[in-house]
Amino acid sequence: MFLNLLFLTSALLTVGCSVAVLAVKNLMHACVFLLGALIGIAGLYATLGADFVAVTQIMVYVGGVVILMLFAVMLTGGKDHVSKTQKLKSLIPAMGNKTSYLIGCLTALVFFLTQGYLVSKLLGSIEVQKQVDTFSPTVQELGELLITNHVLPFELSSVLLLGALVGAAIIARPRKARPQYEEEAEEHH
Amino acid sequence: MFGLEWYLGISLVLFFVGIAVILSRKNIVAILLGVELILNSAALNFVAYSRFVTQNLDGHIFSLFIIVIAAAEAAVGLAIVIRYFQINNTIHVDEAKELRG
Amino acid sequence: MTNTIAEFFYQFEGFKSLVEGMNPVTVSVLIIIAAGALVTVFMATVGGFGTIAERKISADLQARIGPNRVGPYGAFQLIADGIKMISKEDIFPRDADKFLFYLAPFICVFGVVSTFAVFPFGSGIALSQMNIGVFYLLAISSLVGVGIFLGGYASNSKWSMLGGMRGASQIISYEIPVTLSIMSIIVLAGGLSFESVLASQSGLPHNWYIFHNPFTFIGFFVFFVGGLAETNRAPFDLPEAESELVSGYHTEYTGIRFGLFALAEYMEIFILCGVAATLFLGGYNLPLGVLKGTVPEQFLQFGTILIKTLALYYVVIWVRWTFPRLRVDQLMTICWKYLTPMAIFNLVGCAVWMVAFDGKSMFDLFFGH
Amino acid sequence: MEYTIANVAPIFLAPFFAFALNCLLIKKAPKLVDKVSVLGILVAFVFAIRIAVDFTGVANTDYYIHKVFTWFDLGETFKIDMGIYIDNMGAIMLLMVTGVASLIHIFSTWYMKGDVRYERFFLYMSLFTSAMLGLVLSDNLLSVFIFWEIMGFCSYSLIGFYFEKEKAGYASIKAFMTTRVGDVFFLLGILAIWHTVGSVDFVSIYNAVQAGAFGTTVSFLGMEVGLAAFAGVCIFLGTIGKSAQFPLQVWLPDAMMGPTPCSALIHAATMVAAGVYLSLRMYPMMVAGDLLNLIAMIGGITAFGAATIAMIQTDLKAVLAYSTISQLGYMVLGIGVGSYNAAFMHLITHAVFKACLFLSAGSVIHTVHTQEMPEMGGLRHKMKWTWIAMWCCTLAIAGVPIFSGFVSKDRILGDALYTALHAGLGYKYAVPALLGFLGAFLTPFYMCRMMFLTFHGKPRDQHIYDHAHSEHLKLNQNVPLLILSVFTLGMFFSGSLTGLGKIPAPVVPTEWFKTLVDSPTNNLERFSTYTKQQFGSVDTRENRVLEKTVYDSEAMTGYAGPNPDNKDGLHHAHVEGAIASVVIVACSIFLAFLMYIRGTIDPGKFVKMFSGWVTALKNKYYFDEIYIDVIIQKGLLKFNNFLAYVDMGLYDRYAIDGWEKVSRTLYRASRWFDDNVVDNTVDAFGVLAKTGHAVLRGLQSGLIQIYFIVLIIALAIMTVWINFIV
Repeated sequence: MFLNLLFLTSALLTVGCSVAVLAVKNLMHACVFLLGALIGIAGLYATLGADFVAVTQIMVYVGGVVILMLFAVMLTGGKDHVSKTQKLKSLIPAMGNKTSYLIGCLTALVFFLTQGYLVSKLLGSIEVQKQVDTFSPTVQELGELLITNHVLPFELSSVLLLGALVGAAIIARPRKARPQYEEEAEEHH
Repeated sequence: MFGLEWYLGISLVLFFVGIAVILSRKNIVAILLGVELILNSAALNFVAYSRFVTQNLDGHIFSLFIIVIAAAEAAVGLAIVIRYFQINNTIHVDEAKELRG
Repeated sequence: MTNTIAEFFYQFEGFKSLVEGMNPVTVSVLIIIAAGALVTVFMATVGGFGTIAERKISADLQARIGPNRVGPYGAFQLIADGIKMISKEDIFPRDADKFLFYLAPFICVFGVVSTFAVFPFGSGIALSQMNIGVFYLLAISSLVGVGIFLGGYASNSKWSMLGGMRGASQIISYEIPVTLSIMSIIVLAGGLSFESVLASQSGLPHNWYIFHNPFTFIGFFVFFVGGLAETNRAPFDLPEAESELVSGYHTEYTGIRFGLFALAEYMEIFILCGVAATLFLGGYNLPLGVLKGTVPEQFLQFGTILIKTLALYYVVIWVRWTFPRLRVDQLMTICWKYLTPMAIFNLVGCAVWMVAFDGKSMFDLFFGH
Repeated sequence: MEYTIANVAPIFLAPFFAFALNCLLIKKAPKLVDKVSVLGILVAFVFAIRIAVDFTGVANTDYYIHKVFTWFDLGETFKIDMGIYIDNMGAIMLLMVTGVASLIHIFSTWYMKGDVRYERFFLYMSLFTSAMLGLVLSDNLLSVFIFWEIMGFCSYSLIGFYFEKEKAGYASIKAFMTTRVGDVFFLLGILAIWHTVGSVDFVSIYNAVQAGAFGTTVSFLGMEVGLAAFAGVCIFLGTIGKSAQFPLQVWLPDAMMGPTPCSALIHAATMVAAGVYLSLRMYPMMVAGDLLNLIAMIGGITAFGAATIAMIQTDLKAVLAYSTISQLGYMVLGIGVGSYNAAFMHLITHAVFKACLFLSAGSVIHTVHTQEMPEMGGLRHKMKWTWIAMWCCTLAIAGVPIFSGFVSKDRILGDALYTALHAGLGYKYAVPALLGFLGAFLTPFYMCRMMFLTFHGKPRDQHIYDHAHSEHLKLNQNVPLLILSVFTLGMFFSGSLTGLGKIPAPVVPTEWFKTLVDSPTNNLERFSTYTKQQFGSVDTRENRVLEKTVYDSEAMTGYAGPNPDNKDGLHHAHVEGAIASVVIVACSIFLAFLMYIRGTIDPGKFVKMFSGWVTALKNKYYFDEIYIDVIIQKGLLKFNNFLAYVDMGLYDRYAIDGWEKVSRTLYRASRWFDDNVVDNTVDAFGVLAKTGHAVLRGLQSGLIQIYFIVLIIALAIMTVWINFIV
């Protein structure tokens, strides 16, 4: 029972917040709604018995990614700029007026229905456990899997994280002065 | 009570919301938000299938890797965004076309 | 013996029949509401006493008397403060982001209060016994950073903005040494739950993890200093540095919203001290296994953990009124150049110790068989 | 005692690491260099003592250590082993080298104090000593050759140590080039042995000699030459170069340009000893090649010739240099007459007293700041300790009974006399014996002359005498001299007080030297039982009990030639030889006494009497002139010019220039090909890329969302395809 309650609240939180991310204009608010959606997904993980994944989700997204995004939004002004040369409008129908929105929505609907059909077909073709009630701690088994079957992606992801760390530090580092030759080139123009 | 199809439905909604965010927003940070949503929908799928179909923990492992990759992507992506903003004073995606063919 | 508070009550016959007669949905909702109420009341009390303790102890350290009007020795000052805060006008800055401005204090409080779901006050006195309790506590407490940042941003004030940025970056940075220090304990304990950490710390203080090996001894101080920074306490209280930023991220807040921020801070300090006591100082364990398996033992355990936590709480306040505040660059230097390498060293050292000495503590090695 | 690599290798490695460490220290911490060097050699000395005590302590057994490791391995046919080989001779040699070198190092800290290149001197000394120790430890000719060449380099550096002096520079080049002549032949000999035996380690060579592998002959320049004779001559030529024997002795006197301690090291303990040591190691080869008469001849000529030149020298160090050549001649003579262990004993005794002599000379030179004997005189009042030490050594080298020189040299002379008179070999050996005895007459004379001129009489240059400091007992000046002079007593080597074997000395067992050091030819079969073992932690020392447990002097001929059984003759020869040499020495010393102390006989009278000869002596028998004017100017230079003509006139003009014309033509052809064919092809690719780019660039809009839309449309098409069509 408690699980069902948790599922319902989490699902509502997830869907509602994710739609809000799309709907709201203010980017800062969108980030906060994303936070809500991510917490909801963590709740969904919890209902699936994925305790470690759920807490990792909160740890990484709440403690790291969302704060980074908030920072980025704040540092870049947080506004959706109006493009000076709106080329997309002429290229893609979904980007401009009401008719184009309508066409875009219809395409999306077709796509959505196709996907739904695919999912339902898939569900019919595989054997699905209807009710799985027992939960078991996953941490130890996850740890063993990470250093046995999945050790290569595990090590690769450590390399990836190191690269991301160094890369982010280098990219975002404030540079003191522009190189001499650039200034000289500007003087020529 | 709530089976696999519920989770797949939520995941599908997340996926399309993510695509819509990417398509409709002009701000690079907002596009990154959409990417996060899409990644999470995939991760949710993995865990759901792991719970209801395969009954092992491989799906959890993939979710963990998706989270790791999302974190790395966010760090580098936002660093690039901030740097780009410092140089061009905008993060409008349509303005970023210096490498246009 | 029970594991959680709900089970504790469940062993009484009347409660059991009452619960079994009700709709499961109703029971679930009631349990959630009851647990929330319990935690909120307890935490509010802790936070309130935190403020009064801070004022009394600082007064003592500065040879003053401190609050002494309300109640005996000013002990009811917290009630007066609470009433004052609730009854004050809730001012909202004109250009603020209203949605975020309202949301921020709640996120903060939510982050702190959620940690109490797993905190063990005794062998049966915990809301839940999650098998990844320590990890959960670490994860959920990082919500406080979001709350602080949003509060600072939403106020649309330069001081608040700076305070919020400082707070968020400080919390993100200091999470690393703190997490690494905790991980070294996890390595020794072999589990992510509080129970597994506490299981091997029973008995006299020589079993505590702080005395387990030299690395954990250093690790305790790394954890404690990092925790001070994470809770924005002096000497790391840059987000609310009153000499530079008026009052930091909650400059624009008034009334109960300000009160919520303050409450969150004091509760977080309490949790920090509690976690330090649990991970390093033996937690609720009673020496020599007295009264094992009885209800009085649970109350004694509750007293034990409370005494340890409050002792550390006193140290935190003592530190605040003793040390001057750091500069921002010094703050980052301490985190990245000292605490993080030390924490990594401790982690590696603990892992090596685990392999080399089969996880035995120093006392076991010297005096054991 | 267990032998592992850990307790043998430090003998070589300690000085070598001292050298390596000093290379690093010389710029950063120059004050440590001398200490590191001395420490290194002392460590080696301690290890050498350990080995020597173990080897010589048990008199009736013969140990050896033979351990190898594979240096490099190029398949079955070409595999080179390196290793160590220590037998009794090697153990004694190690003890001598490390002991003498330690004392020389200690002395150097006094002698070289304040020198401009003080640190560099110790650098070279360490490398030099380690090379010598490596040579002694080597188990094969190839590693001997390697260390041999390292020593050649070090001697070059040490002789030219004061390279500001033009003469020192020339002397170093001369020493290097002269020894190089011998080295070339040495290498040739190694190759000949390799060709025959397939291995160059000593034990294999001994086995091959015993198995008669050298019986074959090879055609060399149209002559049929015995292989053993060829290899033996080549290796002996190496000895001639290194040990300064008769045709190639010219470098050694010039080598006195180096600092005196380095002269002591080169001329006493290490380099010149290495030559003789090599000949001793290869003794069975010499016997198999029937070379002993040649060796004896060269030894005799060197011993006598050098002694004559030494008589008229006025330079203190020059006298010692010629005496070194002369004594080396005696050692070679000893090898030539089959007196194997006497030659080795003379090598050891000579190393001790010659090192002492050179160090004493260094002490004198450092005190009076001149090397010319006519400017000295009467120094015994100022340099008491040096005087005592030097007299001990002089008596030793002169062959006075009780002292060590008598023990060793007298045996060589006795054997020479025996081969000349009693061995029934005709008069082939008469000339070397005669020259040996003549040299024995001259040796005490020139040595005593040197002593009388330096220390006795009145000071001839009062100014120099007054400025010389009085000598006090100093740990790094005269204590090494006194230690060395103690070991000039014969009893340490023969075990009897007089050296004649009648009165046994305390402590030292009688005739231990003869018992332990035994000619390989005496029992060649025993080497077939020697085994190589890889380096490891196990004790690989073999304990081989000698068949003759007590030394039998009658069997000691060491000579594998015909009729070695004439025991009476041998005995008689030794007694006669001993008596003759004692008389000769007495006469010689008395003559010197009369000439230079009493002045009864005027040396000038002799100079006048033999004026032509004296001129020849002053010009060192015109060897330098012959080499430079005749061999180099007339022979090598002409040949050189001819080769230059072939190279420049013929080869350059026709082959190189002709090829240049051919390649010029080829170049023109290929340039045409390059310009027309290749370039156009490359351009065509460029045009292709340009065209393709014009088409493809349209897709690169730079608008992320368009990319994404394309992506989504593709995904939709794919989904539809999979669901409804497939």
